[in-house]
Amino acid sequence: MELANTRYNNVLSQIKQEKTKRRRELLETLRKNKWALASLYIIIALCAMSLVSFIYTPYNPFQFNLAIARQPPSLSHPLGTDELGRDILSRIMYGGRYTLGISFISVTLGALIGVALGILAGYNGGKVDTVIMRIVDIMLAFPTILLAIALVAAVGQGVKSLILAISITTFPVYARLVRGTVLQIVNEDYITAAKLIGLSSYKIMVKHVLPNTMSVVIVQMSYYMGLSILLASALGFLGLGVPPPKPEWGTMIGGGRIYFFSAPHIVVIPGIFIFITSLAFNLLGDGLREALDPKLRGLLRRG
Amino acid sequence: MSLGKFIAKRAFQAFVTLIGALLVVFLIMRILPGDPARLIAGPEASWEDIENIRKMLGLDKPLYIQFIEYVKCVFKGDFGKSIKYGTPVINEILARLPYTVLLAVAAEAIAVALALPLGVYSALKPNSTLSRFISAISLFGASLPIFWLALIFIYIFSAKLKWLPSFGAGSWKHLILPSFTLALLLMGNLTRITRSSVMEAASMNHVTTAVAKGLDNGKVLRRHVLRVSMIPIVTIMGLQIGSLLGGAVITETVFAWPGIGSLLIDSIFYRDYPLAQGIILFIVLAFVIVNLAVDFIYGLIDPRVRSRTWS
Amino acid sequence: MSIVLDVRNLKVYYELGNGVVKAVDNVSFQLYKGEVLGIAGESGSGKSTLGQAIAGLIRPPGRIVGGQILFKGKNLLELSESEWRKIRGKEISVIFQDPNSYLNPVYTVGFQVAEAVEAHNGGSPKHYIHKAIELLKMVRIADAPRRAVNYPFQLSGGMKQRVLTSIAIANKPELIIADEPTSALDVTVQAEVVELLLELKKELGSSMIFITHDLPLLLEIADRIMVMYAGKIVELGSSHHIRNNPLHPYTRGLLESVRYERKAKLKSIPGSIPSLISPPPGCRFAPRCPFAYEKCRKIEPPLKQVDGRLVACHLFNEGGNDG
Amino acid sequence: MGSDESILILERVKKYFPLSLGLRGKKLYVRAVDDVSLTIRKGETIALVGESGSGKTTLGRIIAGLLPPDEGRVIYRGIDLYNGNVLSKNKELRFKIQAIFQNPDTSLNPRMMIYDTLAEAIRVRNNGLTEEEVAEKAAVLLENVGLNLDHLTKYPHELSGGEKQRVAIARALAMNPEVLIADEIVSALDVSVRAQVLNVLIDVKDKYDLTIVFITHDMGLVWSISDKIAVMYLGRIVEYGDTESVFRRPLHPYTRMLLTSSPTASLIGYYRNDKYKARGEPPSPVNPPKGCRFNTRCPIARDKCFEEDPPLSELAKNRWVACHRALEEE
Repeated sequence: MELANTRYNNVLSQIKQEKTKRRRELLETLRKNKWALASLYIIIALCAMSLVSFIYTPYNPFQFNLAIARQPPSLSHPLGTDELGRDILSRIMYGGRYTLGISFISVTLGALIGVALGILAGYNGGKVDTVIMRIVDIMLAFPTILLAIALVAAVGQGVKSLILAISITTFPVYARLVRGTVLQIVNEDYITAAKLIGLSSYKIMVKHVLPNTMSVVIVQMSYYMGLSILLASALGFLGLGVPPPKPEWGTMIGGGRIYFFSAPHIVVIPGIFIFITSLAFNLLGDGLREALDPKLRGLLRRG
Repeated sequence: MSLGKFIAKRAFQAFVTLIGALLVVFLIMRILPGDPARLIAGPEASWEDIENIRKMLGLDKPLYIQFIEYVKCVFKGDFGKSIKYGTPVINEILARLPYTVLLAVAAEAIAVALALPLGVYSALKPNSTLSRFISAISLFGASLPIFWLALIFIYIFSAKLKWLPSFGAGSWKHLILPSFTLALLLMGNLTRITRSSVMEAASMNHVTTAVAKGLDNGKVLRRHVLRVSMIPIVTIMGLQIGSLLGGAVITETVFAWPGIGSLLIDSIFYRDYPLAQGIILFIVLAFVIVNLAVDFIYGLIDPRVRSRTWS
Repeated sequence: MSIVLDVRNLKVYYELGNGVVKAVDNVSFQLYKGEVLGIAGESGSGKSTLGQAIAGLIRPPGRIVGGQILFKGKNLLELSESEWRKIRGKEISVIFQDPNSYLNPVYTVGFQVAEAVEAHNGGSPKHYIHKAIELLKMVRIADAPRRAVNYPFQLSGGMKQRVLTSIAIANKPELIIADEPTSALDVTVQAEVVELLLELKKELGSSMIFITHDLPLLLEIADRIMVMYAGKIVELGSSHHIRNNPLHPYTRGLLESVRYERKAKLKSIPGSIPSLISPPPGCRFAPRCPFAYEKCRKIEPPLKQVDGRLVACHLFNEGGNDG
Repeated sequence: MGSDESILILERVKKYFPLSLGLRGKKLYVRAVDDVSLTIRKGETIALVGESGSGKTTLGRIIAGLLPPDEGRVIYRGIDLYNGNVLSKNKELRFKIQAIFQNPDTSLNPRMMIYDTLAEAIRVRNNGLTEEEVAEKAAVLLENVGLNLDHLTKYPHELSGGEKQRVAIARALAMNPEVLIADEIVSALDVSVRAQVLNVLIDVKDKYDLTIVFITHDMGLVWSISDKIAVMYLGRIVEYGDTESVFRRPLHPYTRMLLTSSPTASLIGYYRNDKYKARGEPPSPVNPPKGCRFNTRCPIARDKCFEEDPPLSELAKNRWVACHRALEEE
């Protein structure tokens, strides 16, 4: 018995080793995609920049000084100053917490609601499915930006309503996507096998259905990070997002807009940051899709 | 199932969606933490002012009665009166509609004219340099903040080169910047969808049958690849037109294009609550109708759709 | 008997991200006029790739990297694309496996049959709708004029297979390649379709290559059978020889695993089909072969004439009969 | 071999799937299983044979406790499986009936290591095992299906089709079942691999004392593995009996047609009659013909066959056939 136990102990440690190895392989695949990797580094850098702003910015991002207003980039102000003479670099750093933070929270929130609804609808089918999908269809009947505008207009401006608006406009997409995936999964034999061994519906959803939808969700989340950043900054630009003087990037463009012809850098610089961030998430999404999509990976096993 | 029946069924579903959308708009306006009366009255208004506005809008009645009243009004074509202009909301919308339609049609036409050939090309020659360039462009299109892009265009083409007017409407020249900006945004998605659906269709087995018949490449492409790949493309086009008819809010605002989108933003800033609500409803209506039209086109393209059983 | 098709040292490779799949590797055989040559093999044997290569249907990442396909003395691999097009569907045609996916869902079956006529006669498919109905009648579709305006999804599997068949025979081809034409059908439906195919072949005076994994079916219908394993021919001989005296250990194993015996353990071939990216050295069947010895694992056995058929196996000597 | 102890009894089981059509179209039904009664005895292997649309797979799912019938009862050792929620309340009962399916590519969760798939089943079956005990059981299960410890650390996409099907068998065995339903478990596999899986099935049948319901369309497999055969056509059982006697002298014209047109059956060489060469295709199960359902394809159908639906009756000892003319014309 003693001997048998050691034998199976070995098996168990092998299983653990194998699992860590697999996880590393997945990272390797991602790492091989140089664009995705570069995007990941850019995203990390942007996040780090936003975090640093909590303890340090070169200047006070709210301190205005009309004497030095609208100065182009220089040694003392590397990204120049804005219409009120505030240091743009400091404002970009400080504003990252809004642009990135709002997108991140609302994308996560939207994904949580959407995934839960999608799994409920797809797994249960029948009336639950009909009701949920009807709601989703109705929500999808609103153009994204419009629904967000309507919500912000109704609730009033601010960070919270922005998060609410973005998550409400995005959850139906997750719900529909996940439901589609779940409908495929529930017809697979391993779900039937799980029923046969007597697992409860809840356990089947959590252990067998959910993990198999995750790759789709993660890829979608990455794309939606890109989209949310555009959405949040567009609302900011229209004056419906994070209200000034808070330096959300879109709000910064909206504020500097009238001085655009004389001092284009006030508009151009925040725009570049928005563009790069959004682009990075889109590229990361592409990379994740390649690394996670079993179809693309399956191709390697042909013949 | 006949095409007529199929459309009837879809129309019914669209109707249900529309009622649901009405409810959503209604709830957004009444239930969410913001108080429309307070918003309309502005921050300095007294409690009495607010109460008066509330009565004027019928907000003192129970919620379900409000909803029924509201649905009734909508079906009579009465979206209420604009606070700012004092005219019926529907008149304001109709006055702006031609501009929005013009911009939507122009932008979508440009986008389709560019995106379809590019998408088809990069689907058929996925490894060519041009294809890589095309996917880079469509990725950029998906990542660019459009309001920013619009400003850059104004800077280059109006301020510096002085080729085109920067805002307003009037001549065909006014249309160029807004429609191209919008088209660039639409193109990204359209190219990508075209590429992937053409690629999928080209790898289908029936294409092999067509080639094996000895059919020439042009016919194989037209009949057996493109026609089959149309459904997702038409879907995206429909979604795009549907949402453009609601006014390209951002583009219209930046270029001061007098369409429905900029009207919406105005109405929100003036707290012209009946106008805003009316516009939103109108937009949803347009969206639903366009989607219905898309379903109709599906039925024409694909015989299976006509006979599919819908639950 | 005259030779219709002469395949010499044909190599078809698939270039995938993780290596080159040698799907058909140095395959040579001849097809005689009027015969039914059965090609038997399991998944990964290269049998379908071979069929596609002969019909000029190899698409990237697949590539014909060497050899010759002589059709009536002319090397097909030297033809230009437009020359090829004149042969495809006219002199060589293919019947595919899955009737559901090989028909275009958005056109009527009549149109799709007419298109096959149009491809080699010009004009528009509309001109050939009567011809199409005639062809549908030839494959014994009842009520052909009405069926012609049906879409594929409105027909049963067997009926769709008949439509595919009528497309293939539209221009009276000299060579019909049937690639698993009945594998998606039920046996009772299959029997009738196979019978139809053989009759049509006779009527048109064509030759036929019948590709399938179903060796018992080939034993009933083929004149000669070519057994493929991992991209290679392992045995090629008359149906009679293969049925009663298979020589190659793989052929034997294959036959034994379908020759079911009452309540006895089935005879199985151990192991599984090798990777075609890095096939085992020597004989590709050696790792699963109960008779394999030193030489089999090192030297690839050539095809040689043994006992009235061709076999690629070291166990046998040229011309001998010591199996 | 089967004993006399009946373990599963199907009583007049029906399952209709609704087809929704149009806005106000008449409700139509696919009559997947239409009035089937059957007794399965302890320890026997019974083959359910039929072609697509025969209802064999639906019947298999009903027997497996996965799909409640619209009418009729499924009784396992005196318990009606679909009476109330017995299957979810009585876990022991749930464990007793297990099933394996056709497609090896979907039979295992692609995100779970083989060890985890087996461990999940083992833990559900046996409460409070230590990790080592679970590993030991998993290893024993794999050995019983002819795989080894190396397979424990693999993921499904690294296994061949045959190996995946064997893991699926092992997972079912982890529940220590009494009845195993095998639905076309080798039809997606290459011929040379089929035998490996079937041999495993034969092995574990003895080792675990199983009763097997073997669903297939391949008459050759029926011959090699089953004690009893039930031939299905359009939702009905048309012939039932000992496999040997059915193969030597099939009574229903459809069985005769199956044996005549099946190449594997003709290799066995017991029965072949060109009079029963295949013709036509099965009609839609939505709208089965009036009278005997086989009358559209039957070479020996006469007037009565177009009017009266023949009942399944015992025409010879232990030979049940649903045909008016089975004994009149061979």
